[in-house]
Amino acid sequence: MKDLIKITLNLVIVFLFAGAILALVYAGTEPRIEVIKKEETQKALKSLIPEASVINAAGTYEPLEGKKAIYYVANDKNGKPIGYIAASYSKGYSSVISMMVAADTNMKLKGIKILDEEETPGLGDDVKQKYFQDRFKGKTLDQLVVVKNPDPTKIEAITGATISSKAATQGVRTGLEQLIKTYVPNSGTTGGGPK
Amino acid sequence: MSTANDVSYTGLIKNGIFGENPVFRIALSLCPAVAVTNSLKNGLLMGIGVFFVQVLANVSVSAVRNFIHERIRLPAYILIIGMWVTAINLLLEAFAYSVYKQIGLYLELIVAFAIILSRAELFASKNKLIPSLFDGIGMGLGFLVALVSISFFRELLGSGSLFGVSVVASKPVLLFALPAGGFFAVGLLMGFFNWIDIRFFGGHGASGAGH
Amino acid sequence: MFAGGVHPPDKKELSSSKQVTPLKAPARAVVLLRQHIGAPAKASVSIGDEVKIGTVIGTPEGFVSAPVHSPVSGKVIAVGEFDTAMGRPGEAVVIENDGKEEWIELSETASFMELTPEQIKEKIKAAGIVGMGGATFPTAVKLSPPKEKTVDVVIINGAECEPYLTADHRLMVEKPDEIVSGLRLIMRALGVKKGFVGIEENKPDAIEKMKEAARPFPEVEVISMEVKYPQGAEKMLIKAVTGREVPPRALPMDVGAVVQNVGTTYAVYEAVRYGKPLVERVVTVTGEGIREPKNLMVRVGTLVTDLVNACGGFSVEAAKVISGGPMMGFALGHLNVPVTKGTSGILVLPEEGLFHADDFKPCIRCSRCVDVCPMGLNPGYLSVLAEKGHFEDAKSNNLFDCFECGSCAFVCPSKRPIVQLVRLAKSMVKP
Amino acid sequence: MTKLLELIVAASLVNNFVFTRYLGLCIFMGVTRKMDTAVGMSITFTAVMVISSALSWVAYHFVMVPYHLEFLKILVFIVIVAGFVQAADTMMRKVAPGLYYKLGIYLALIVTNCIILAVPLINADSGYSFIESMVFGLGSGLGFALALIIMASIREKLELADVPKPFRGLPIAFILTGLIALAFVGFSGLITL
Amino acid sequence: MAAATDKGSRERLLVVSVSPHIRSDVSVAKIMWTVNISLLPALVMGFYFFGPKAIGVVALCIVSSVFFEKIVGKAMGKPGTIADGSAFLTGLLLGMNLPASLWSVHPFLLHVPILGSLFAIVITKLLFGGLGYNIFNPALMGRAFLLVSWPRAMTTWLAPTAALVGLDAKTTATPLGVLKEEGMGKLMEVFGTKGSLYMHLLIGERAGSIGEVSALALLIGGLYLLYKKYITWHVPITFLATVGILTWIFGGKNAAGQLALFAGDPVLHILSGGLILGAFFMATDYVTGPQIRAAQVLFGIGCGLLTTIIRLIGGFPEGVMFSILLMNCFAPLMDRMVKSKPFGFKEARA
Repeated sequence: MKDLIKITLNLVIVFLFAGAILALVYAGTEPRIEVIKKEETQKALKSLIPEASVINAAGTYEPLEGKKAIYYVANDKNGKPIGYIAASYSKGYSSVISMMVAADTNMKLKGIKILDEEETPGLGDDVKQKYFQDRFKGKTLDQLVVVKNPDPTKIEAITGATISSKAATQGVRTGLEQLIKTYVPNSGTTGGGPK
Repeated sequence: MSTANDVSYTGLIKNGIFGENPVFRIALSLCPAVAVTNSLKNGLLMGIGVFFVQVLANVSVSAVRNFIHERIRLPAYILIIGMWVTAINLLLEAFAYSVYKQIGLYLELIVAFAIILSRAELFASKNKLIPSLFDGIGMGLGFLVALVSISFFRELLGSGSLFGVSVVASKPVLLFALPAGGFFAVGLLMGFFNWIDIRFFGGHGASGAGH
Repeated sequence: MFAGGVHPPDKKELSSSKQVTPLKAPARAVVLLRQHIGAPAKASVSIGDEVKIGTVIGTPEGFVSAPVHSPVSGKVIAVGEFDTAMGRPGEAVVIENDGKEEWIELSETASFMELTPEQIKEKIKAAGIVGMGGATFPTAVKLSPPKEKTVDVVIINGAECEPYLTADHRLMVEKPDEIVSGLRLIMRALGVKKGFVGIEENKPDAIEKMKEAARPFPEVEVISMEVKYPQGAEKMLIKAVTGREVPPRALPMDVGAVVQNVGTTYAVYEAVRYGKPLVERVVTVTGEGIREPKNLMVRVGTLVTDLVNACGGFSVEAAKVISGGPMMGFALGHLNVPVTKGTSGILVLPEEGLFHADDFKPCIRCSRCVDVCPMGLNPGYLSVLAEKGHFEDAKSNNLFDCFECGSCAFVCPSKRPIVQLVRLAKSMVKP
Repeated sequence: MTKLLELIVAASLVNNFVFTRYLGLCIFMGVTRKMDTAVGMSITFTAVMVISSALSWVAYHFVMVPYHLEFLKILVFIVIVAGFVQAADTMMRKVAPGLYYKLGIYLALIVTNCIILAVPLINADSGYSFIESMVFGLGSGLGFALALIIMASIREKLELADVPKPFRGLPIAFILTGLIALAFVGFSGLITL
Repeated sequence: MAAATDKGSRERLLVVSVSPHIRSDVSVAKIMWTVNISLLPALVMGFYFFGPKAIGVVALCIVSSVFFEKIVGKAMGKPGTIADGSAFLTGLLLGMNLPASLWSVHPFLLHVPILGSLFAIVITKLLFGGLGYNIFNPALMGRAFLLVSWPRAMTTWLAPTAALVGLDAKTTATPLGVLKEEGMGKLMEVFGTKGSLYMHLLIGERAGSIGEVSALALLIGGLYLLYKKYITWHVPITFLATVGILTWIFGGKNAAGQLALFAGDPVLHILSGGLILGAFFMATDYVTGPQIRAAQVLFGIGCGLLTTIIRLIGGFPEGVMFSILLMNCFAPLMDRMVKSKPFGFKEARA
């Protein structure tokens, strides 16, 4: 009985001691973690539309079943929208590719940024490379078609990684379609185009 | 292993790095050796994380060793280790977010590393504060050295770079940057150390035993 | 038909057409006291004793044993250790031949077919008959199964599946009636109504002669069998003739069968009818290394060197002399070893084409040995286990079902000494 | 239903814990020297994984999320696993001593195993539902069992091989695991979750 | 093993050894060289279609394999294993499993075949104890290693030119690659009719690894090995049949791209990729497959199943290599589970 009390007391003290230290650390780091997470996102957004002065979340949608994503509006100093950004996801070859898609007010792509992927090293993970992301610049929704040979009006696939290229492009399409749906009036018919 | 009142502090550290190197010699906590060593940066930070957890765990276990009841020894130690792991996790998340994102899961799993609990149980619970501190430093450094040497090898061969800076123009052997490559790197390095041990020191290849 | 088996070149043409000729009795006979499985016989003569042909010189010790008789008439000059074909020395009685060729008194039984089973067995036992195919199990013991086992068929083993050997073949061609009578005596001794003679198809003349001799006796049937080694192994023969499979570690009598060798059957006939003890047998002397291959009727105790000389000596430098067949026989270290009741052949192989077993390679798991093993084992795996010292594992992989027929080693592309490794393993663990 | 099936295949083959997530290696290297221990470990492990997934899910979604205590998940999960293993140990000893005699020794090893902790952590991060969590635990357990059994059978065969001396034991086991992992690359791209 | 007798008292020196005293004339070297020879027709067709580059790649593999076997084998105290032809065979098979495009100076890729040989011979084979002890097929492991390490170079296929000179060649996709990424329609577009497609696959005028393109030449070699009894039907036939049946059932798609049962093209799947090469020459590898025939049937079915899964729903257009390697993992387990049945075993149970 005496043992039991001692054991309980022991554990309680260890718990309290551990809890106290953790609470301290948590209190010290938590705000910073929040800030850092926000900064990460802001940094990514800013890199897509550097001339914007404010980029604000405008709503959420589901690019993939069960995956929520946010879309943003970028405003200039005067509060006039100069572009839109949508976070998007797509199923790649071996992972879910997460990305951000930026478009100007005419719904021409300003650029994309692949944030996360675990595609085949040396092949599919080239979607992260600048040369591939640059292929999206200035494209419209109709031009988001993956082809195998160089073509300035289409998206040229990464050599040997057609699946990942197509997946990334699909993610971009989803994001862009969402932006069009939200920000272009009477856009019900423009969503077509080959998949 | 064991009580080491008569062993010098430098001896304890040496023991951790060479004699009972946690990865190459006593073969505990192998998962991170494979999992996070594809780049020097990851390997180094993981090593540092383990180093701190090991030192802090050793010190705190040693500090409370006379207070904890025999029957709840292990749960209490696990709690202590879990606490330090959580703390280190939070700190890394706050100050090295990009690395945390890459090796987060493995950082969290430090709590289940056999090496830390086994040092706490075998050494710190029986020794005074200062020797425990040095044992922790030794073991932590041993782990750090192992992770850094493996990740050096892997990043150089797999990505042709060191700390992310290109050293060779292309990727020499991409395999080493991949999961499977970690197994080869560890296996080949272990075999190489055994060979040195057998060839030059007349040993028997200690990691042959395994755990 | 059993699964597996191999087809080594049979080389029987060297001696298969050679009539059995008697070899002159040796000037000095070395008679081993252990010519059978079981306890060795005990010498019942001492130096200086006069003996005749057929005099008992060794008396059986225990149930599984057999007496040994003098093959010559003359004087005992030594009792002691002598080299044997197996390599180890064994106790022997050495008799100097006086050349008189005097037999002990023999009494012929005219109505030998009317003898009771007990009388037949008694005569067989007294004659010292053992299995002459090589296993040398005392025949009288084999004919006395325990009461709970019912034996319903007797099979005479005329397969002679070992390459080169033709002793049984010639005996069947030359003494078919005697063999059939011997079979009928064995059936009578066991109270069995059905007898078979199993002969491989490559001996058509023997099949024909035996069929002719068996025609008057409906209870005797001659069966021709596919040619493949080891067709003459007891279990394989029983399967081929009756379709019954002897379970692992069981005896033929567990499936109601008794198997006897052709030579044994002939000896049984001679013993029961004429009271003749077993003092001589047919030995095939053959191989590419002998000048003139022959089938000889040889007295037990004759030295191999005499046999070789009787066949014109070596034609080329001999590299290997084997007692028995090439698949299961024993390589002799030298020629001064005596013929025993179990010596079916002396095989002389020249250096050319001879395989030296010292440079074998690791098992490449090609499964050839698995395919040929008549016992359905995995000999290659057994050999690897034995090589690495995992004897208990070998045992649990049915090590003791192996009867060392050598089919696996014959086909092994890595030339592994599988039989040798199996023997090693067998010696390291208890069955 | 398809989703659950995919989850099992993904957890056991495509993202096999040992061959593509490199977890549980100490146990993996330790218990695969003999087939019997590998089988015993597989059974124990799979059972513990499924049940601790369920328990952790309940704790995570009914206690930690509502009170914003997610940062304590490491501590809570390890306490849950350790507590459950201790309880299982005691119960097995009383209820099924035969089974305890066979599998009990593996229970002790489980607490300090990273896989057993990784499953609830991954469940929490991926936001799986209760059923999905259990299925993920099951798939992970099956995958680990598969890895253990394959490895044990190969290592038994390796016992008979002429491995060069410096590589005997762990080094060759690591290289072997690497080779198996290379073969498991074949499963990549089969299912993307 | 051979022991001389004591010479003193005897005039002759006879060899004493354990039975049997005669051996068949099959040897490891004979088997290996026969397999090497039976690969010749396919190799010649590969050279014919891909020209000097193909010769260079295969030669590089063979020379480096033999070299590593010799050098590293010597360092490990296992000399004298060159003559048995197994290292040569590993090099040859590896070379035949590589694209001819690896013979390239800009970008420099000549080290790729050499490193493949190093991985195959040293890591996969010698570290495990050498011939007879390796767990995985060395040539295939070498190729898997190259595929993950140089994914792009390993999937750059030369178009068959049937020109024996000239070093520049166009690159194109393999038939299975086209099928996977663009579907049956595109394949028909390229080859015209089914008959023409099959003809190209049989003769070998298609993109692919050097040694895998000519199904006909490979079949000739495979049937020769069957005839010589160096391989048995158990693995290759079940392997081919499983792929054929499964692709026939599950390989078809209707116009809307939906799965249509029993509408696949088994002939296409059997003739294309490395299936015939793998089924006859690599899945039949003695060392890395199970020993008992019944287990070999399971092994063949397993290979076929995995190949089909990878081809139809996996990430790679071709699954033969991975399926064989995966089944290699299972071979020791199969050896354990499926034991040979001793003579008379049935009765023993009863």
